[in-house]
Amino acid sequence: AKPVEKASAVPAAGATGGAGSKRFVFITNGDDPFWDACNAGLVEGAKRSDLAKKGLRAVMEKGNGTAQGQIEKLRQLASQADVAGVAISVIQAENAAIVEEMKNLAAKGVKVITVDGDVNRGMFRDARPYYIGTDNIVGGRVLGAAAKAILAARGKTAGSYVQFAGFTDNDNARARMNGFKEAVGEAFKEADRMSDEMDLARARDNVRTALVNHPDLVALVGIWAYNAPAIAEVVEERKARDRITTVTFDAQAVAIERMAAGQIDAMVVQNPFEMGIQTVRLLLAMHSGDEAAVREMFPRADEPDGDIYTTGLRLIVPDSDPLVKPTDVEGSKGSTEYMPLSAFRAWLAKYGLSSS
Amino acid sequence: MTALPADRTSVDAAIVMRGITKRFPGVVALDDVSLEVRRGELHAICGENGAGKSTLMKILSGVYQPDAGTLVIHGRPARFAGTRDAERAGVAIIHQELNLVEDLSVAANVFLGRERRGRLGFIDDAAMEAETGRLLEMLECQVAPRATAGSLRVGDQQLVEIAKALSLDASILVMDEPTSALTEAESARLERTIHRLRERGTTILYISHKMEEVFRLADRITVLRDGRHVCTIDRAAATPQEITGWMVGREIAGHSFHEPRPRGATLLEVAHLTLPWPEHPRGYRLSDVSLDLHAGEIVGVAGLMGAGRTELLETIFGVSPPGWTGEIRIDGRPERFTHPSEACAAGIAMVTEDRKRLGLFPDLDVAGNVSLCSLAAATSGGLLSRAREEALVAGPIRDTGVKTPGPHAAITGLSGGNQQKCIIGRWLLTEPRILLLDDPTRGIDVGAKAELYALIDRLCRRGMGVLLTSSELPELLTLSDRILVLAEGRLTAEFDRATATEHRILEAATG
Amino acid sequence: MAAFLPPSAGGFLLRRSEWALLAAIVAAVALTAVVDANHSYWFQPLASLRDIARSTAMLGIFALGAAVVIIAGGIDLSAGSMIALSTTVCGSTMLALAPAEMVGFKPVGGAVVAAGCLASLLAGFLVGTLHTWLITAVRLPPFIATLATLVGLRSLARALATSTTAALLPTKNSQINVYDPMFKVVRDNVWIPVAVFGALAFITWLLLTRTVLGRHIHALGGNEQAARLAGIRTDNVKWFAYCYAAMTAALAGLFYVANESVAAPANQARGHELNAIAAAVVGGCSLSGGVGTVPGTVLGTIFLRVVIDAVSKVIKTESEIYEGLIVGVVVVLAVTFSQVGQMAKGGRRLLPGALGLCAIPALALLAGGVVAMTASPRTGLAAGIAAAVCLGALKAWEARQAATVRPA
Amino acid sequence: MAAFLPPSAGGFLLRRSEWALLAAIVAAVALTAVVDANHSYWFQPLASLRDIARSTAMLGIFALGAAVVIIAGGIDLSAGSMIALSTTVCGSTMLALAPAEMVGFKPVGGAVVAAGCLASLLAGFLVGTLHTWLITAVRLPPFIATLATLVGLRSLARALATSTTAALLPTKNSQINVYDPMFKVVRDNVWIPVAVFGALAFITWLLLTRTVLGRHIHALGGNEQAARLAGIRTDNVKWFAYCYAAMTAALAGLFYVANESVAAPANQARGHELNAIAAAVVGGCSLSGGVGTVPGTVLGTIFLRVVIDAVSKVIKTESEIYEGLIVGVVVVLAVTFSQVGQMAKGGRRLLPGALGLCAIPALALLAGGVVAMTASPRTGLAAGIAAAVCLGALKAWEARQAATVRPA
Ligand SMILES: Nc1ncnc2c1ncn2[C@@H]1O[C@H](COP(=O)(O)OP(=O)(O)OP(=O)(O)O)[C@@H](O)[C@H]1O
Ligand SMILES: Nc1ncnc2c1ncn2[C@@H]1O[C@H](COP(=O)(O)OP(=O)(O)OP(=O)(O)O)[C@@H](O)[C@H]1O
Ligand SMILES: [Mg+2]
Ligand SMILES: [Mg+2]
Repeated sequence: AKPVEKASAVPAAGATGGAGSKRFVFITNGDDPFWDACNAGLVEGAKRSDLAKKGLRAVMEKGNGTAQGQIEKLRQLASQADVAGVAISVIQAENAAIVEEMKNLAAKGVKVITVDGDVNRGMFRDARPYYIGTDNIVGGRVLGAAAKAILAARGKTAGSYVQFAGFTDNDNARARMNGFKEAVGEAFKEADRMSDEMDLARARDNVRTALVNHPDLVALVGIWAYNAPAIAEVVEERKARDRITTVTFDAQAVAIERMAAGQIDAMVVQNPFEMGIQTVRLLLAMHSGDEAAVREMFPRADEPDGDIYTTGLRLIVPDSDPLVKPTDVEGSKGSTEYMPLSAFRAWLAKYGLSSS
Repeated sequence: MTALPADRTSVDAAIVMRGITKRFPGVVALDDVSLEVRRGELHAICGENGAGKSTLMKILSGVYQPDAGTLVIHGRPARFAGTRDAERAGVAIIHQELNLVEDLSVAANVFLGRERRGRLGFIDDAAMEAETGRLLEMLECQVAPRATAGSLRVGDQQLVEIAKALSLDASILVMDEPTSALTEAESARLERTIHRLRERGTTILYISHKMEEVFRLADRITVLRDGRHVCTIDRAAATPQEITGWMVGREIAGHSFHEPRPRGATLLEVAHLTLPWPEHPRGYRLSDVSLDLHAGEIVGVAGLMGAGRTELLETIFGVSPPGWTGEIRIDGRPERFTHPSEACAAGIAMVTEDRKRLGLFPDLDVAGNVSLCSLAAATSGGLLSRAREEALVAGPIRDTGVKTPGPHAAITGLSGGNQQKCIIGRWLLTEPRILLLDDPTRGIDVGAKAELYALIDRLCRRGMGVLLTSSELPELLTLSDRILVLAEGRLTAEFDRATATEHRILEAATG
Repeated sequence: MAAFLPPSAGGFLLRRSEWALLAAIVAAVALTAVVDANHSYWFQPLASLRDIARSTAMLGIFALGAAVVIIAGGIDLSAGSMIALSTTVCGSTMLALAPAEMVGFKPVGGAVVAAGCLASLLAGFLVGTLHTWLITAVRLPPFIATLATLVGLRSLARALATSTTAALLPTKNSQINVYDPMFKVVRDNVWIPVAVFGALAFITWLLLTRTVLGRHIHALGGNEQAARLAGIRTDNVKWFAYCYAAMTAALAGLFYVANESVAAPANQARGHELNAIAAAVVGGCSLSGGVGTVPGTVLGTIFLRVVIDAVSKVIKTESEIYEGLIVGVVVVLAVTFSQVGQMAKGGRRLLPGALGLCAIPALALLAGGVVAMTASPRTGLAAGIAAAVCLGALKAWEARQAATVRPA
Repeated sequence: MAAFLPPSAGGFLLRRSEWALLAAIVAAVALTAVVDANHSYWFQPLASLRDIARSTAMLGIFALGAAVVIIAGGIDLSAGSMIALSTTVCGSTMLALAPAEMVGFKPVGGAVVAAGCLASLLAGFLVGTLHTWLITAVRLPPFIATLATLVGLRSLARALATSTTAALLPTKNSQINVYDPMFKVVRDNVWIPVAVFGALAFITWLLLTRTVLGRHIHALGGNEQAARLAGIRTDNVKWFAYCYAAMTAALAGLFYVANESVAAPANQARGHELNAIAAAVVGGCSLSGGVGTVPGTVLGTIFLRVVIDAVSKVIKTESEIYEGLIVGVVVVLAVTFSQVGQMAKGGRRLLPGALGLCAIPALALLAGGVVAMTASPRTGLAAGIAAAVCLGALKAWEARQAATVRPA
């Protein structure tokens, strides 16, 4: 991956060399390692369907964690001639303004899709033709089921848990939390949902507070990528590993190490890398009006929920005697792949990724 | 102008300045000034506001660098990059305006920039406090070296500044209007100190607007006008009239205020006014003060620094905290102003002491400064109109004789005297019936003073009542119909024009 | 304003420095039009204009309030939080008055919208009053008082959002979506915020230059003690200034709601108060009070927004990373620029003594680093060295200047 | 300090206001121990102590720097961004020196760690120099200079992180993981940051109270003009102050890296500069310069952190929503408290005139709203009414006071 990575690693390619070439722009909701993996996917995708030859580039624009950020970004792109396609991870699923700007772009002939964070399909189905990503609620369910199994294996039948995220009302955060709550069952009480405004120091303080505040705590759930290391480290610091089950989303590099060190019991991992690749594939197909290629990705496009391309979830578990068995998560449907840590690492290494 | 020819340079010259020129944006503060000061003499420098006195001294003490000219100290050519160099060459200066760090102790201020180090290079407060104690003793000033400078009153602060300069025991000492904030008693103490210094052979440059002082102290007098050297002359060979003549470049009408002014109805009565002062042993700033003021009358309030003159005026004007007791009547109506605006509405105006801090608006132009208190008259249809404002301020600017390029010139460009006239003009626009003047001529040159006296007299004859404080007894004696004396916040005596003499007033003031 | 200007600063209609700012804006636009790979300013002037106009109006509305407070000798750090509070109050009020419609994404009707907007403005008034109370009665320094509200108001807004949604919606939510078509109209018609901004600017200009209150605001900022002794009710003038700031922020908040169709107190307008202050200062307001003009503030706002837009147009990838850097540099340059005149006159040295010596590597490193990251490491190195050499030369020259003044 | 104090402010070891602050801290802790449903302060004193100690140390380290700048009459808004830059510089340096180990989460060795830390401190020095240069040579107001770096440095840090990772790692990254055991040691041993904080506090105290430089810092802050005329090289004093602030921030940054095992410039320590300033001010530093002590600043920091911790302990769920509100109120109270004395004396009125009248609903609304949201609407309403009544009574009383002074 390296040489190509290099090429796009130098923004100058965008600043100057951009003349003539058109862009696929990927707008994220914020700045997080998750998107670095996705960016690697864009690069990989660009290489596979050698965009460069077609006079195209795929670039990533990181949002600032606010709706306004995405709105302004969309508007700026609307006034730039070299934008061929836009993929956006919508930060507020029910935000009408974002949807409108997406439509404006589409009206200008720019191909617009959502990735990872979709609009509220009930309300804004027509805001975009297709969505690439994973159903966060399913992810939540999978993690919930895993947690339930692990807790059972530890002989825990009751107790409370706390979920941590940057903003607890952010849509994919809420979906994951609700999914988890639903799957982990009534036996366990949700003591709190703590938000840290993406302040890492705050993320740790929240875990410390939770440990002190809720004596009957049995599990901590990391919803956003950076919550995983925060939880693992504080639990270790507090020597509470024996009574606390730690399950998290999104494998940051550090989180992977933590699991290797036996401090995280299970991780549900999306596949941002795949998202990146498929984003390029889809946008290219739409841009070049290649119906067949689109059909290939969305065979049931005319059916109600045929507009979703699932990049799949992985449930990562420790190599040595994992407490959660594949059978435990069968119940919670979805194309979830059960994967031991070592296998996952091998996969990362294959594409020179550090996180997913 | 009589620049000194090179050959006449006497060997015992402490300072020789040649062709000193200093420009500031917009003004030439000094224009080719040459000056020679003999070793051990007290050399007075006179000039109107803005003549360049302070600038020349600041160059001598390394605050400013001259644009042209040379400076020779004790026969050695000198070029000061900063005050440090000057101090090393033995030049110390007492600046015109106070330069104290109010949060620091007196001792810390005296040794600022030259702190004594003790063991391990740590600061040695004890030594500095002891040394400061000695210096203040020499100035006969009862202030604790540990007290914070900010808690002192103006006079003591000025004495601390003097102690600061003395602590250098420099061979050349510059005093820029050291007594402008001091009363007679304190000035007398300072003079004793000056004599002691001269016995030690210290060369002193002395700037003052107070002629009698200059003629009491100086050996030679140099006059500056508009940044130019006019002449240098032995005191014996000159008279105050000549000097002032050279300063202002014209003859000053020796205005006489002695034809009696018609005394009208009672405008202001103050009865048993007491102003508490909690955190102070004395307990009060003013105690049982009673006075009355009639139309067409000038009542002077004398007193040492800190006697409470400002407090008296401020209480009448509604500036003081509401805690005071007693009664204040305006036209017989009892009043209790809680804010100056109420006093203005009742036809009172107050020209504050400390022009810079309490009077001027540096960001507003001359017109803006003058019209500020009567803007309503400058509006048409609720909006300010430039034309109306100019028309409005034209009057007071003419009456008070402000010298300004135009109504929209920057106020900061005017000399101190003219700034003061603008402020008086501001209050005249409100057509007050009672005018409170708190030391209106502090730091103002004789020319401007004479004009202000004339103005005040005119106003009085128009039926205005004036309550005047001053740190200069001659001023009070010239202007006032009656003189009240405050000491330690109590009213100790009242004289009318016939019975008042400097001596009796001082006696009453020192209690 | 002209009435207050020292002649030197004067000029036709605008002050010198304001003309300079105008020139800088034009230059920035022209440069962008050329450098931008796909010359959007040239080929799609309208689209670009619309974006810049909208963002300028939205920032400018409360930048005017910031300017008034600054001229009155104060500072208001709470604008961003006030905006968040305003959006939330508006949203909550509408939710409380028409829950069904709000949930069902139906029009809520003019009355409800009006109520929401009025509630926001009222909140602005109350916050302004609170500030004045803290500053005049409790005697807190403005910086502290508004720092406290900067933290407090956002938290208040979040609490308000959660509790209203908890009470009125099936699920507790920390943001309130606003779909009413009226807001959509505002969102779609850029001229509305622009017109409001223009009107507000005119009113503020009239207020500051042509009314007694405006003159008192200048006096207060220039010398508070003297103002009080001149019989000006300084507390009331402050009251007006802080309410003006808070209410313009509240007004801006309404446009935020319209523009983002949501009240999201958690991070809406976070840190925008600094943009407003920067705009005012770039526009010539002095933080020590008494000095500042409305035209200047307006130009300052335009300048900031133009620069930000230009950055995103010129740097095609990850512009947001470099935005802050460039904005920072530009603000410094803009404020410096307005003084270059007297700098030259005053014979000041730009790299004095040891400080200058240490400043050289700092600046060179900065320049080199930025170039290295935007272009390539090699060019970066070159740029860094070049900068160091130039600064070194300047330093040497200044040193010689200083030396030659001394007599041989 | 004693030497500088008016006797009234004096006291044994600490000033009056500082004793009061200490009392407030004790009170807050005691109250929390009681009110907190599961009395964690009582049952797990060590755990709580460790948390508070850590967060206090991490804030205190750069709060001391902020205090020095404030006492010197300046302000530094860039601390948060400086911390982000420091973490990034440290991370990047280590990445550059030992890429393999960094990627492989292996120990990088003491030399590399030392290099990283030194690089950060150097960065701090350069930033401090830049600030001083902007303020003294370019003559920008400190607020503007550091506002520019507040935006600029974070962006610089992000650019640095992206470009180093792009150059040295297979994939470009927006943050740099730091996994060296040495940092882990620091993370696990709370006493290390606490010790560093303590040492730094002692040094700063010595510096400010017992050295000539400290005296000059006070003088500079108290009256710059006088300081310059006294021959103090004010520019150099400023240089020291701003470097001290920037380098303490850089030092704090190293502890951030250790504590979070990552350099994440995008939003690490965002806004923390305000906490530092608040701590200094609560501790008695005056923003107009010249006034302030180290003990005060330390107590102020502890107070802030204790309050924040207490909030999260008492309000069990969603405490973070109310934190800001409570912190804001507490800061106001703390700063007010230190003046209550002279307020009583000066015969000042707390609710003067019309302003007071309008302040009553504002305050009542605030009080009522907060209670309503934390407790129940009904209690909230009650609280609001109660507050309004109390304030009304106070207002009436004050009015009568003012009246009775008038002669009958
Ligand atoms: N720092 C400065 N910047 C600009 N102009 C100045 C400055 N200092 C003095 N001037 C101008 O230089 C001239 C001389 O000022 P200076 O203070 O020396 O007069 P002065 O003789 O001391 O007057 P006074 O008797 O009021 O002290 C005045 O016109 C003054 O406005
Ligand atoms: N800022 C202040 N802080 C403390 N005490 C003060 C202050 N100002 C005045 N005083 C005290 O109040 C009393 C009156 O002071 P003030 O200087 O007003 O007297 P004064 O007669 O007006 O002197 P002058 O008018 O010559 O300055 C003095 O005892 C003085 O020490
Ligand atoms: Mg002078
Ligand atoms: Mg007085």
